[in-house]
Amino acid sequence: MGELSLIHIQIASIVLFSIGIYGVLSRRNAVLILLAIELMLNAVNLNLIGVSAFLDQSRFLGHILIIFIITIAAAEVALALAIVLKLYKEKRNTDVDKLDVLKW
Amino acid sequence: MYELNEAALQAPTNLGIVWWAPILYIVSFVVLGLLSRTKIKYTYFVPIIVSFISIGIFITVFSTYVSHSWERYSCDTIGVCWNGIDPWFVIGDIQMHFGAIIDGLTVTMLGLITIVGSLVIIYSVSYMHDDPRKTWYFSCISFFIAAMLFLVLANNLLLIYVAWELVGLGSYLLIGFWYGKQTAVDAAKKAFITTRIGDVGLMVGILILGTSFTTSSGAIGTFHIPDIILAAQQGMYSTSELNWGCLLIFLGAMGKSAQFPLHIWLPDAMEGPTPVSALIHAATMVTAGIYLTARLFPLYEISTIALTVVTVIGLITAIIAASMALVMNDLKKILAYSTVSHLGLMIFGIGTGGYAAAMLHLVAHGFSKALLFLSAGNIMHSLHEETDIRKMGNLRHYMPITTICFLIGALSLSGIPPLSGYFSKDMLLHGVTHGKIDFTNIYFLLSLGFIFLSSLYMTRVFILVFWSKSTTEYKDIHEAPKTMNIPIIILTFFSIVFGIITCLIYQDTLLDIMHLVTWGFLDTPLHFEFDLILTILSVGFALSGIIAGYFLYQENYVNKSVFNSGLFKSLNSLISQKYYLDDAYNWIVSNVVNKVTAIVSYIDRAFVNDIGINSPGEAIRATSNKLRYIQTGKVYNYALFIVLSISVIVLIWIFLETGKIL
Amino acid sequence: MDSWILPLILIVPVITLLAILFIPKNNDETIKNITIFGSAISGILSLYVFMAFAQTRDPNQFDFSMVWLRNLSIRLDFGVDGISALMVLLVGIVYLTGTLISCKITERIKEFFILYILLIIGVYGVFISQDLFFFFFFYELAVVPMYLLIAVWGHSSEFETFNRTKEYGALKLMLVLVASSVLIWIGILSTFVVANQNSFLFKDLIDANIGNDFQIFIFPFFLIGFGVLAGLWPFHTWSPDGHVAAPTSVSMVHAGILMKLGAYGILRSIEFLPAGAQEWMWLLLILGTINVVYGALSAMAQKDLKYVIGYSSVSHMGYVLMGLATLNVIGVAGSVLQMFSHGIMTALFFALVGVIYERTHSRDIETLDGLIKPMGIAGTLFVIAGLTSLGLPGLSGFVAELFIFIGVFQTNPLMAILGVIGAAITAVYILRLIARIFFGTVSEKWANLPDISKFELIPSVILAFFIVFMGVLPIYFIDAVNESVKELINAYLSNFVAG
Amino acid sequence: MENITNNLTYLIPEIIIIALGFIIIGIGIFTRIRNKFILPFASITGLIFTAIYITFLDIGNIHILSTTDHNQMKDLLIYGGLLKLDSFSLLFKFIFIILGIFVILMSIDYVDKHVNHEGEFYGLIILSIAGMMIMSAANELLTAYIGLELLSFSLYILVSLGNDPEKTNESSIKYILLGGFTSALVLYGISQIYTELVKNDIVNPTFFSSIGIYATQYEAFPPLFVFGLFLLITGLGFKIAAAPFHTWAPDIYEGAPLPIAGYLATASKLAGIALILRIFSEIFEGSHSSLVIIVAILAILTMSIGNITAIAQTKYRRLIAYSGISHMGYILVGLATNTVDSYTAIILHSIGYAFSGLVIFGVLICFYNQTNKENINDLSGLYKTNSFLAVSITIALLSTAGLPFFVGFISKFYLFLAAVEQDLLWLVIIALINSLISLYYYLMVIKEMYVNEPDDVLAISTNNIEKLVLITSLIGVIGLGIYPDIIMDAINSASISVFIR
Amino acid sequence: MNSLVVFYILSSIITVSAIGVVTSRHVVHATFYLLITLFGVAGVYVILLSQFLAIVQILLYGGAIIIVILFALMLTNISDFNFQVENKHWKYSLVGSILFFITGTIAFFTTGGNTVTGTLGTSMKNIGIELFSYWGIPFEIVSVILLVALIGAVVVSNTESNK
Repeated sequence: MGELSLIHIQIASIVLFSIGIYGVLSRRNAVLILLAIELMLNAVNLNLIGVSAFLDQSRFLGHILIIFIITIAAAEVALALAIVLKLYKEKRNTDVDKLDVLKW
Repeated sequence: MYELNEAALQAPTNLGIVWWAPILYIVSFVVLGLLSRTKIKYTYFVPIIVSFISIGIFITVFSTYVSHSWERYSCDTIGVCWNGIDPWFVIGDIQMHFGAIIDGLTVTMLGLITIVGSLVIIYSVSYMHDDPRKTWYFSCISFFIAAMLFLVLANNLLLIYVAWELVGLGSYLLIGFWYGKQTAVDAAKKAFITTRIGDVGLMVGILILGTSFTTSSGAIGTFHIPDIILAAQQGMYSTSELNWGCLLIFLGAMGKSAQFPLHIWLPDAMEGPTPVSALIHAATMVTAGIYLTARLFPLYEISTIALTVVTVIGLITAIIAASMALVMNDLKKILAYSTVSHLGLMIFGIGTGGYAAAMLHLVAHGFSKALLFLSAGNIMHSLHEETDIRKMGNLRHYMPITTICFLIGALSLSGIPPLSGYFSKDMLLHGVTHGKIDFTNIYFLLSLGFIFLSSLYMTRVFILVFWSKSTTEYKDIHEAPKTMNIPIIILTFFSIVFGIITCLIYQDTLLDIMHLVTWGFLDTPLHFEFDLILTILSVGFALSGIIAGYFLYQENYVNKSVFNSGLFKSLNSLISQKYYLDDAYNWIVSNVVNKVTAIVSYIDRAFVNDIGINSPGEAIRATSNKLRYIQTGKVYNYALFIVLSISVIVLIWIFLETGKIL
Repeated sequence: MDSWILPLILIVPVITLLAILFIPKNNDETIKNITIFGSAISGILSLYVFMAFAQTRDPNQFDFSMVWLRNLSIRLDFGVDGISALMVLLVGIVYLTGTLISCKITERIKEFFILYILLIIGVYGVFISQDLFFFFFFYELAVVPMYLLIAVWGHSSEFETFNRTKEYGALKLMLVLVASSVLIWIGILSTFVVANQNSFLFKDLIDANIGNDFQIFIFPFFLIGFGVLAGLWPFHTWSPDGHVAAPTSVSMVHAGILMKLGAYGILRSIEFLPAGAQEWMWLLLILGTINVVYGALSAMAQKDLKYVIGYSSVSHMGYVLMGLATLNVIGVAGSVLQMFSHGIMTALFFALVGVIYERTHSRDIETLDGLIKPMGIAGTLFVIAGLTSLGLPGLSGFVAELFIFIGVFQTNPLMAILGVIGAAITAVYILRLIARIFFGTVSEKWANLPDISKFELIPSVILAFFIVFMGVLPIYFIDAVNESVKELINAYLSNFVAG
Repeated sequence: MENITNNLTYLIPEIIIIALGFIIIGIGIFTRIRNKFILPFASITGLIFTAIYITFLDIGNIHILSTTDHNQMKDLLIYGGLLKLDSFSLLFKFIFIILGIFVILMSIDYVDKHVNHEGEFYGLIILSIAGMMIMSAANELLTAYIGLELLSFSLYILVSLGNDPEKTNESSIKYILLGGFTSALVLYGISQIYTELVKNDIVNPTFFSSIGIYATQYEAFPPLFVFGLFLLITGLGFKIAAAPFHTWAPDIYEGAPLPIAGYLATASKLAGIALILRIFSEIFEGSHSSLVIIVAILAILTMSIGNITAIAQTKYRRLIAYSGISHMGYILVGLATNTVDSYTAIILHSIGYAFSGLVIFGVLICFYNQTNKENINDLSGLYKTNSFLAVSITIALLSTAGLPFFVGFISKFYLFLAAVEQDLLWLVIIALINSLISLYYYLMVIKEMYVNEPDDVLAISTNNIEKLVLITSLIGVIGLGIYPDIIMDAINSASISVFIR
Repeated sequence: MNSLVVFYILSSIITVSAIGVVTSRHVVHATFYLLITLFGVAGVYVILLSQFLAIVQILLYGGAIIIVILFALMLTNISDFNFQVENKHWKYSLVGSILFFITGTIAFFTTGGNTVTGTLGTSMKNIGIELFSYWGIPFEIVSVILLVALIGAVVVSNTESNK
């Protein structure tokens, strides 16, 4: 059984990212799409921490990036949820499938 | 190479006045044209004065010319080429001058045009007296004569073409003068278009002759007639060039001179005022083709094929037209067909080389036919534009002068000595026979037949109009006024004495004028030689025609039913249907030309426009209507779109970078 | 030293345009007067340019040059030689006459004149600019206003056989012309790159001695691109529809000048792409001949008076193209003269068609007849125009066509013969037309129409004057053109002497 | 190891703007002002002040109109190179502020009618300007990303301030979801690039310049870098609405408040372009033919989809959205060319495009404020109802169609000439055909306005502010078309400073 | 015990719970699955010797974000979210995500240099210094962003759109 190496982390992150993408693509509930986006961001963080830990031990830039990303993710979630709630207040549901007035 | 001949340049300078004749006519055209919408009377004095001046000019030129003995018999120089005026234009290598050739040919034509022109103008004064637009009429006449004078003066093929077209325009305006009459309009259109078809040939012929060799000065070709003739005689044209050039130019001549099969416009052209018919369709315009052929005769001499074609066409025209003249019932149409057939005879004469005779006949015929037309004008004037000869008859009691003049004209055309027609016709026969008569010569026989026919139909006309019992009642019929008779009498005088003067009294002077235009090396008769047998033959045929006509139409010796049976019937119908030529042309126009144009415009709409231009636009719009639906409006579809395109493009890119995916 | 005459030629219309722009909408009279005044000044300027050139024949006397865009070293460079001087004169004449003719327009005359003058600025610019970029700039500028001019002020034509709305005509004209200019874009861009002179000036491009292979590759782009504007077959169908839909004065400018831009463009591109020209001129010759015959035949089949004229101008532009294709002095000079002659002639045609339509509100040949009785002057002028178009000597058309025939005959006799036949066909349909609508018995419907009015008579007479003047004294025009064409052709030939 | 406070002076414009933004928001929230003019004019005065400050800003021979010979062309890296001050960034900051001013001016009436958060509206516009300024000055991926997020966040909120509940909700949801999704992708891409760079022991692995260094090291990019790079391109393409990432644009334009749609179409696209120019000028270090091909593919997709789809549109907002997409295609053509000339052309073209976009949206806003109509055929007879609007939008449309007398012609000419100089003739031909297609639908709009009759002849009025905005930007469109040389100094120095460095 | 084993365990947890997030019918379930995923990721941080980030992850994500989400869900009537019919487009989504996965994996495997071992974390102090000195400007801007988001949340949530 070998050592833990970067490729493992990368694989884990791409798996997580793809699952997140699947969520974004397949979910119809706006909130759940947000969750899926959070998954993707986590995949990004996973990748970054891996790289930072294995390769960039001098400047550990990955850590910095992760912190920024988490912050922005939080802000984004807050804003998005506000918008979703507004939507909910007016339409009593958050099904993006019903949002197709604007098309063609 | 060759140089432009020197004799051309050392011309007597006072010949310059010759230009004043056309220029004055132009002036008269412009003045009357500007006045044409005003109510001024007596505008016709302008052209009358101009015409007198031009006759004076003719006489001056004539005497100057005759007094220059140094050109007599000089077969190497080509008359007097007079380049007076600045070049009309110079472009590239082409120079075009207002230059004139003044030689026997020109002088002859000048005489004919000025004299007949002035007579016709005088005649028209009273003939058109009641017409409100007579100022415009005289304006057109002046324009026509001016153009005609330019045509005969020109020393340059392009200038000839210019004048040629302008002459056509003049005839167009004059034929269509009564534009209210649909028939007149159509006739004018027909005349212009038919001659225009000939002009295609003329233009191309000119191009061929003008551009197919390089002069010593490096210029590509020349349009200067003497140079062209010299070039031809020095063999600078290939045979095919020369043949094509001559033939195509002759096509133009056929159009103008109403040669078969382009003769159809001439009879219709009788819709114009009768003086116009006399001027244009007897004396001047229709002779333009003959003039041109004569002018370029040296070329035809060299190109034997062209000469043969000319001969044959002339003969066919002569015979066919004569036969048609025999069965027509419209006075002017008969005269028209007789004109056509005589033009054919002239062409035939040129073809057989005896074109001095042809020119002689041209003049003689010009006088006589103008005479006949004007007399016909008298008749119509007094019969209120009635032209059907079956409705006439017995006019000799009412209009004696006209009768006599008409008789003389008819006899002259039938070739009865000592009228001028006789001399010219005998000279033509000389040309055909070359002095020795053999009855195996088909040309000779046919020309004798022609003589018979022409005297026959002339007799028919004369008898039916003047002699036989009149079937209708005439009201207030009277002899024409003096102003109309005087020109006729003058013309009668000319057609009596012209032959005698030229061929007997002054023939050394005058026929040598004709002579001067022959640089020909054929042994064609240039003098009128009295040949007993020939005279007996021609006069005999003419007289037999007259006698036959007398018995046929006056005594009704043979009853008409013969003509309505068997061979005669079909022949009769064939001829009286003008050999179905008009029908054929109409068929072509309606079934070929119109169809073709319809097809072309259909192609233009359906294929070039709708398929070629519209369909791409339609295709793009259709694509757009499909493509807009990728915008489904669903978020997850957009995301899917993004993800898929990312994966695909990234894979492509990886492949581009590394050359492999895995 | 710069001469300000040519910039002035552009500035005067601009000033006129601005003046109109700031006049309130409602007082049409002032607008009309100002426009007429401005166009008169432009006309005089153009006449001056042409005559001054005809006196001295010095191609550099009017040069003007200034930097416009440093990065691409684009210069605003003006100058005229004999050819463009003649074209400038043409523009001046048609501009003035068109303005006079359009004085009868009642609705939105202000906007009409603004767009019309914009169009005029464009065509002036094309003819005086010595710089490929500005040549193209003004070329496109001339195309822009056409759409509105036609779509707003035009007439739709409903016939039983086919319907063409003015919007369709305008749209097709605009799109086809811009499509053709796509080809010119390509040509200009790649020529500039290959010439590598870092300059768009014609003379620099000529000095560049562009490689033969490239010339042969790129010349068709210019040929077709400009040819479309010249009504080259089979890209001509925009032109009759456009002519028919357009209002009178726009048809005059359009057929009279705009189609000339194309031929002029081809002429200019011959200068710097001699090898390409030599390689491809056979194509132009054949297409031009097709234009002549095909256009004449289609004109013969038309029922709409304006369509007849439209197709006849397609046919006549065919002569221009044939003349260009000869690449010898006489042919090219002939085609330049034909540009001028046809411009004047067709302007007169459209002016008179406008007059007739004005009176009768019908362009159907079948319904019009005997019009010369009520409208004598208009009829006479129309007959003059018709005779010009069938190439009657003594009128402007003849000399041009004669030269073209001579020129073409030296290069390809067959095409020359077809061209002559085309002239004969022209005679047929023109005479048919005249006989049909002017002669014969007048139906009482038209019996008492008013004859041509002052604002229509003056321009028509001006045009007719130039027709007759050029027909009777062609030498005045020929001398002006002859030398420039000679220089052009000698420059062209020298390319092959050199190698 | 430096301190934030030193060389803070270089950030004065940004600081002013951010402060201004919050002040405006504060005023809007805490005071109930009923006069519709106070807030916008307050913001505009602030912005104008900043603009003037930037114009006369001269840091060590760096200012907007610095000379074009790039020997003395300097740029200034501050904060360890996170931000870069050069004439490029200055020029773009200036442009952003100007656009912001115009948009604010245009939206006064709209806000008065349809929006009940004036303070937030104007304040967020100003804050988004700050974000764009940071984007144009950023010299490093993270900073650029942050600036981009600031811009996006403001826009998310602005978009959701529309008046039509149905459309506004939908568009704001779509925008924020897709935006978040894309930003996740971008971050993933950044992380991959970071991976690759640190693998090669490049210091400052997120700097643009380090990307350049990396690019020079490789003849062929390693797949992972390609992966990351394209994810980055995805984000940028999403910002400028380049196909295949354009799908959001028409919907959002239709749902967003009209001035914000205009803002999206002009300013935020220009910000994206600025960032793209910065990054691509580095990536193109060394010869990368495949990169050219990829960009060309994107360009072709963008142009064709934009133009062809636009033909079938019936709502003018969507039409303008698609035409904007197609214009991004032309800009990508210039990007594939990648020479100084092409960069100059891109900047010129985007400025011209922004000006004509301002005109178009200005007119549409006037129209919409008074009619509440959204279809193209509602514009029918606009010439009769208000000729000034009709003429203005006509000029703008013709300029975007690339017809002469207007800036669109010369900029397009320049763009394509630069492309042909790099043997991209085939690409240029496609672009030309596209611009031909585009002419078709512009003409359709023009036809509606001039030829057809108005449905109801109520005259549409324009107040002086709108006139001012329209005329000023028309002067921009026409003036630059007649004599573009006047701004060539600025553009040249900008393009040189970004391209040659 | 080998960190690889731990990683395998953690990553399996992450994967399973992530799948749970994207598939579970019930919103609240999905939220809790997300929480599990976050903890898994935090675990990975830990074995990569960056405990600080793990803490941040748990606090911010596990604390803030999840709470916000749940709070939002509580504001709404959950029942509106639950009966969501199964989406018909999951196949396409699967294709899309798998394609992306393949692309990424190809990128990872065909690019060398990713088998390095031996990790080294860093201390909270260094991070702090870096963050507040070098990355100060972005940090400030992020604060602006947060403020904007806050304002935006307020504005959006108390807007009744049409005036």
